[in-house]
Amino acid sequence: MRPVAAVDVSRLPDHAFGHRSILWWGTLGFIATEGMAFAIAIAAYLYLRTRIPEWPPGVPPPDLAIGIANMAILILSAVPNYLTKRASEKEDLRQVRIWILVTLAFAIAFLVLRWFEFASLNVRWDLNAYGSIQWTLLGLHTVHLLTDVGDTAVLAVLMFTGPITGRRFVDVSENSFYWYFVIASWLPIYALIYWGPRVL
Amino acid sequence: MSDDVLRPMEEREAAAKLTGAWHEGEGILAWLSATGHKTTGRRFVLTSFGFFIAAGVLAVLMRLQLAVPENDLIGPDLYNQIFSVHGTAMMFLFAVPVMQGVAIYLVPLMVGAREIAFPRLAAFALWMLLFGGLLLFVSLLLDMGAEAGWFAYVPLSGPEYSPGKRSDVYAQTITFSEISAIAAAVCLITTILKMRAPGMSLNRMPLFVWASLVTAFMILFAMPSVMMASTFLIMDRLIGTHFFNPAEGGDPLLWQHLFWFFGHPEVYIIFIPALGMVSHIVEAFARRPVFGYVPMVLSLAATAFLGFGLWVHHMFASNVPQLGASFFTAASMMIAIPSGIQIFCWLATLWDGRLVIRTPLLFVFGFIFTFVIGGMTGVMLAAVPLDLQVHDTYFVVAHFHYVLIGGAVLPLFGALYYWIPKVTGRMLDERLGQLNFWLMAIGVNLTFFPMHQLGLEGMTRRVYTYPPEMGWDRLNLIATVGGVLVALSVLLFLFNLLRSLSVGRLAGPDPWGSPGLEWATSSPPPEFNFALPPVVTGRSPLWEAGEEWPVVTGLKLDQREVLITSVLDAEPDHRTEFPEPSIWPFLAAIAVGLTFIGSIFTPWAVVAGSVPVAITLIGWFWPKPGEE
Amino acid sequence: MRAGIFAAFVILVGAAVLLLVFGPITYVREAREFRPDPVAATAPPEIRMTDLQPGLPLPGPNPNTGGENPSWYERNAVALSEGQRLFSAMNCVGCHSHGGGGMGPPLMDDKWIYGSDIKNIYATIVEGRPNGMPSFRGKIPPEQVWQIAAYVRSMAGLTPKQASPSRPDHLQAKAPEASYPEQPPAGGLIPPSATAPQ
Amino acid sequence: MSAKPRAALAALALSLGGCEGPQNMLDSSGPQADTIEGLWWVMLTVTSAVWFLVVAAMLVAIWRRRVRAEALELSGEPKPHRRERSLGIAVAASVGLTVAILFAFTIYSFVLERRVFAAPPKDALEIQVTGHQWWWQVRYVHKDPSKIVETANEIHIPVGQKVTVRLSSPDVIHSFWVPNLHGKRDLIPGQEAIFWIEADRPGSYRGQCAEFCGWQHAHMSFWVHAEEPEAFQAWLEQQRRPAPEPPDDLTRRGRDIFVTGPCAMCHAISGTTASARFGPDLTHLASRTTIAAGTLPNTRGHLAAWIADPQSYKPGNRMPPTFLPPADMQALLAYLETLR
Repeated sequence: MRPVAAVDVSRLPDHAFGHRSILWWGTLGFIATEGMAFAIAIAAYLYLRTRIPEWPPGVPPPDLAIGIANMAILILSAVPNYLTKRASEKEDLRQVRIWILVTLAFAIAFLVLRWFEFASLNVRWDLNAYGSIQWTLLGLHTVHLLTDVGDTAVLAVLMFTGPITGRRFVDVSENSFYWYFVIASWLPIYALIYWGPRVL
Repeated sequence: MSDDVLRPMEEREAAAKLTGAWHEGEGILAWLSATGHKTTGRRFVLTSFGFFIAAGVLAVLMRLQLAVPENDLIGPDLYNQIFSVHGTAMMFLFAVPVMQGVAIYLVPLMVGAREIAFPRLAAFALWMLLFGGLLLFVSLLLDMGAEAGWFAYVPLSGPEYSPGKRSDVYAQTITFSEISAIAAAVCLITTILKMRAPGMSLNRMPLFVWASLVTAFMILFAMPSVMMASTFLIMDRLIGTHFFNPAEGGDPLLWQHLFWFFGHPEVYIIFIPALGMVSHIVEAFARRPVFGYVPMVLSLAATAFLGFGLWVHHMFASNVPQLGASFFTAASMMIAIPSGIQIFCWLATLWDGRLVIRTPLLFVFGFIFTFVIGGMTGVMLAAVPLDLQVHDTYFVVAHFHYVLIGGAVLPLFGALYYWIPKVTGRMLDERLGQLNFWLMAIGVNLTFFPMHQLGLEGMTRRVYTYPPEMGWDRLNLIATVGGVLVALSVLLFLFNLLRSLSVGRLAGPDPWGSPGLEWATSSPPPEFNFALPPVVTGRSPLWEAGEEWPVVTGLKLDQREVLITSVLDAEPDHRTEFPEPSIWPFLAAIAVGLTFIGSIFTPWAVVAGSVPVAITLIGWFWPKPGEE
Repeated sequence: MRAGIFAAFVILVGAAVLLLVFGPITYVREAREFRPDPVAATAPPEIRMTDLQPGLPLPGPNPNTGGENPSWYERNAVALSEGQRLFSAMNCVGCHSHGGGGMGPPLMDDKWIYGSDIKNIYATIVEGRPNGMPSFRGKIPPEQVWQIAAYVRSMAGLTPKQASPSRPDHLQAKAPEASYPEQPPAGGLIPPSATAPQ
Repeated sequence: MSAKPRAALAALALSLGGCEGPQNMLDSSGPQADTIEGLWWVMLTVTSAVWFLVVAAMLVAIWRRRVRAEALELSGEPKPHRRERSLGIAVAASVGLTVAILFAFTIYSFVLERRVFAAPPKDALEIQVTGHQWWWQVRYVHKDPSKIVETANEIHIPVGQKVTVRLSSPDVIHSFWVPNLHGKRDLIPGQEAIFWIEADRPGSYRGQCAEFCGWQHAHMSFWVHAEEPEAFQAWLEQQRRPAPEPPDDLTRRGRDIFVTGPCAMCHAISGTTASARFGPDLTHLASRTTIAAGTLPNTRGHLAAWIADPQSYKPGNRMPPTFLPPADMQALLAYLETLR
């Protein structure tokens, strides 16, 4: 068998965005598995709900104010996140620098309010199973939040220090993709934590 | 086309340049930093094989204890630790990772790629596996081995009935191994979907690659369940949550649902890659492509889907509603259909092939012989009434060892005999291999066949001894003899392997005349896999190749550049540069590992550990200085 | 290959070091001693308020079992867990509740009327005390009294945290104010159960 | 190729031997176990036939198609696809047969399931069984509290009557299983499981905990004695009586040792001040055939050994050793033997 040059790839680009990039697929893989973890936690919540006649059992439901405020912040953060993603895909460094900082500011504000959200649950994790699952749901989302805030912060630093390459823009774009997941996963969890005790 | 023919000179020059770009280096630091998929895959298999041997020693100890009634060789406390660690290690530290290790090694070769996607993540997965396994086994030596079974039902594994740290060790071992499995699964999925050789559309993918893809997806969706369960467990034990405390609104059955929602797919996660291996062995030694490629692939996918709908059949004896039980009976019966389809397709392949009987094919014969017994008893267990009799007896022990050893370990050994020449460049001894096969096949059947009868006669599982008047002693003694034979066969394999490393016949690139791309490169393959990455035009490239062997050109040779292709048809899409070897995955694994181990003792470890974890992860992703 | 052998060697040495370093702690914490030392169990040791000893010194404590070395019970997770179980089974709960006190004094705090040493608690259980504490001499075997005494100490946080029991599988005894925190708990994710076992 | 089938045949031959015994699902003694045993034999026959066919097809293929050659010599040879169509038909037919068999099994299983798990009759005799680490508390429910019978590790049932069993556990999960009568049912903390059993012939059937429950899971068995209804009623009446007054000085001394010593901290004997519920009720201890949840026969010698050193028979069980002077031990044993 003689090797024959059949496909010449030298003219192909050296990075690509969205589902063409392997980073997107890797991110999607983790989103799938973490989304499954959220789904399992939600299923556990609903299961425990069936085991306890009164919900919430003997404690007031969570206070709504901080939760709603924080929800608003998180949903609003989708805007700078979108702009960051768009700028990164245009490889517009100036725009990326601006919007990634704005997104980061939103994320940090959310994280700060998150601390008070734990207090507004009105229950401790070691009081009963209701308290346990409330804290776990909130904690689980917070862990994802923390990792993505860390990731965003590192990328923001890199956007200022360089080195700036096409692949770095792919990183920013995929980080924004993950932030959408953080937002989307919060919606059902928010509903369960704050409205579950009132409605279910 | 004639001017596109590459001269041998070009290939050699390319190889020389690629070696410079892909070499992993020497020395301890380079050794710890290595991220190449062949290094990682080899270490994955060796690590999990080490745990296999350790867990196998525990199995022999159990068989010795049970050889005679009222034996006082091992007391109940140690016995409980032994069987728990045996099960935990075999499932989490051997069966899943060994299959993933083989996939990490072979899949990039089979799809004609230079490297696995996210090689550093794969290396991280390896270290997590190693540290998790060491945690379990060192803990056993420290008298804190898992003690509530690999299934760790609460409340027995909970804070009140499992004092000390034994069940925390179990929970964190799971966390280690799950993170490892998920990380490896992400690498494999991305490699398979985005890094196939040009022309290898999905319908030309080798069956082992399909099996690995299906398995990796199952891992992504099954493992979170047990991770949540073990997190609930360790929180119950450590910070006093009430997930499983019925007095405060929790429920022990929640654990069972979460555990088996993972635990049943787990069986298929172990078994599906083995089916892929069988297809390759059958194809090579029957000298024809596997009959029914499309039904085979669909069967793998169907098994994966159905695998998620069976979990309650482990819980028929608990308080599940009857209608639910009936649904799960139907699903459990149905899953036998895709397995049946594959068995029939292999039989058809054998029926029409020209059988060159070598050790790997013998293991496939052994697989069909034993696995079908396990499948048949599996069908019996799907029937609720019968399940209620034999559930949690030695009948079930027999069943799942037939499925797991027959369905996964025998094919695995066949695969090792088949692919080790590719890895080491040397052949294993054929005569020792055949002896190995017979010892193992006879040993396995001698060990586990009598257990069916023991179960029918009322011997329950997880007992450390049994009274002499029950009449279970004779069959137990037979099983023990069989267990010793299996142990001997594994020793024989190790001897064969070590022997071949020095005196084994040189294998050459394609010792079996196989069709796959992994045989199109030297044995062992160079660090960059292919000097000239192949282009694929069919399902059996080496069998279909004519005079010309189409290859990819235009990838940079002085960088770690790989080709990314499209998901469905594997059309070239873009090139990307892969990262250098790095010490950071190792350091990150140490940081994460210390955090997890610390969290067994204090929840503050999570807070304290987040700092080194963050540092190592930033180090991992920080661009190298020279990058522009 | 050579590096692999080296790695295996490092792992073995590491495991050996871990065994040597942590073995002495874990072997005591995790041990399941099913048969108490017959000597210790038949003859409960004399309750002593001092280590001073006329004449020959007492025989040294056996580090591997309880009996003559009561601190063993405080470091053994199983003994503490058994103590927790017996505390309910022997109806200590009837007067002391789950440590919070009731008809009898609370046991979770740091006030000790008759001394906090495990030997004092042993004596309290065996001898009884004025104002209601009955004597359990001859009713609860010494082994189990030691276990209960160790558990009583664990309720006040006087035993090693790693060996002390966590929450049991029944209704929780808790201070009502714990149910409605106004602030996030100061200890972050640490519940009181981890710092001051109930 | 001959060694493996021979080993399997030998094992099969062995397996045909053991269809009898007090704890054997193939020695069914009740309608439910009978039904399940029937299902077993049907499934065994069909699945064995399938297995033989598969292995036979494999062996024939090996015998017909094997070639003596180095694999490498054949590499790259054109692959004949001449019989794809007939192979396809054969595979499709096999799959069709498989589907048919599985469908039949599923339906059959549904039907039997309904029969075996029909709700128990409302007026059936009701027994509460509570699993403890590692013994079984048995209570015969009655509207009149004075007629409630409490015993341990031994269940008497009348032949030919459905008996409702209510299962619960205060500690960990256990599983109630008497293979000669019925399949198993888990005892789950925080829940109550209800099912029924029936024996259709008198006999003694052994049951055992079937869910791993800790150190002495292996020694957590019990006996079900199925008796003719009259014998059962007589037994029940006997069990309803409080313990007899000790007839002589020795047994009176034994009783005093029991109620003032450590025994009474855990055990109850109705008619005395001993009323603890932590261990098995001993009111009619002497009427039982075994002690320690089926671990030892109920003889004076074993009882003495068990009281003095229970941890060497069931390491980890909840009973502490009791050290009594020999004379006290004799008195205690004499008393316990009066508890008929």
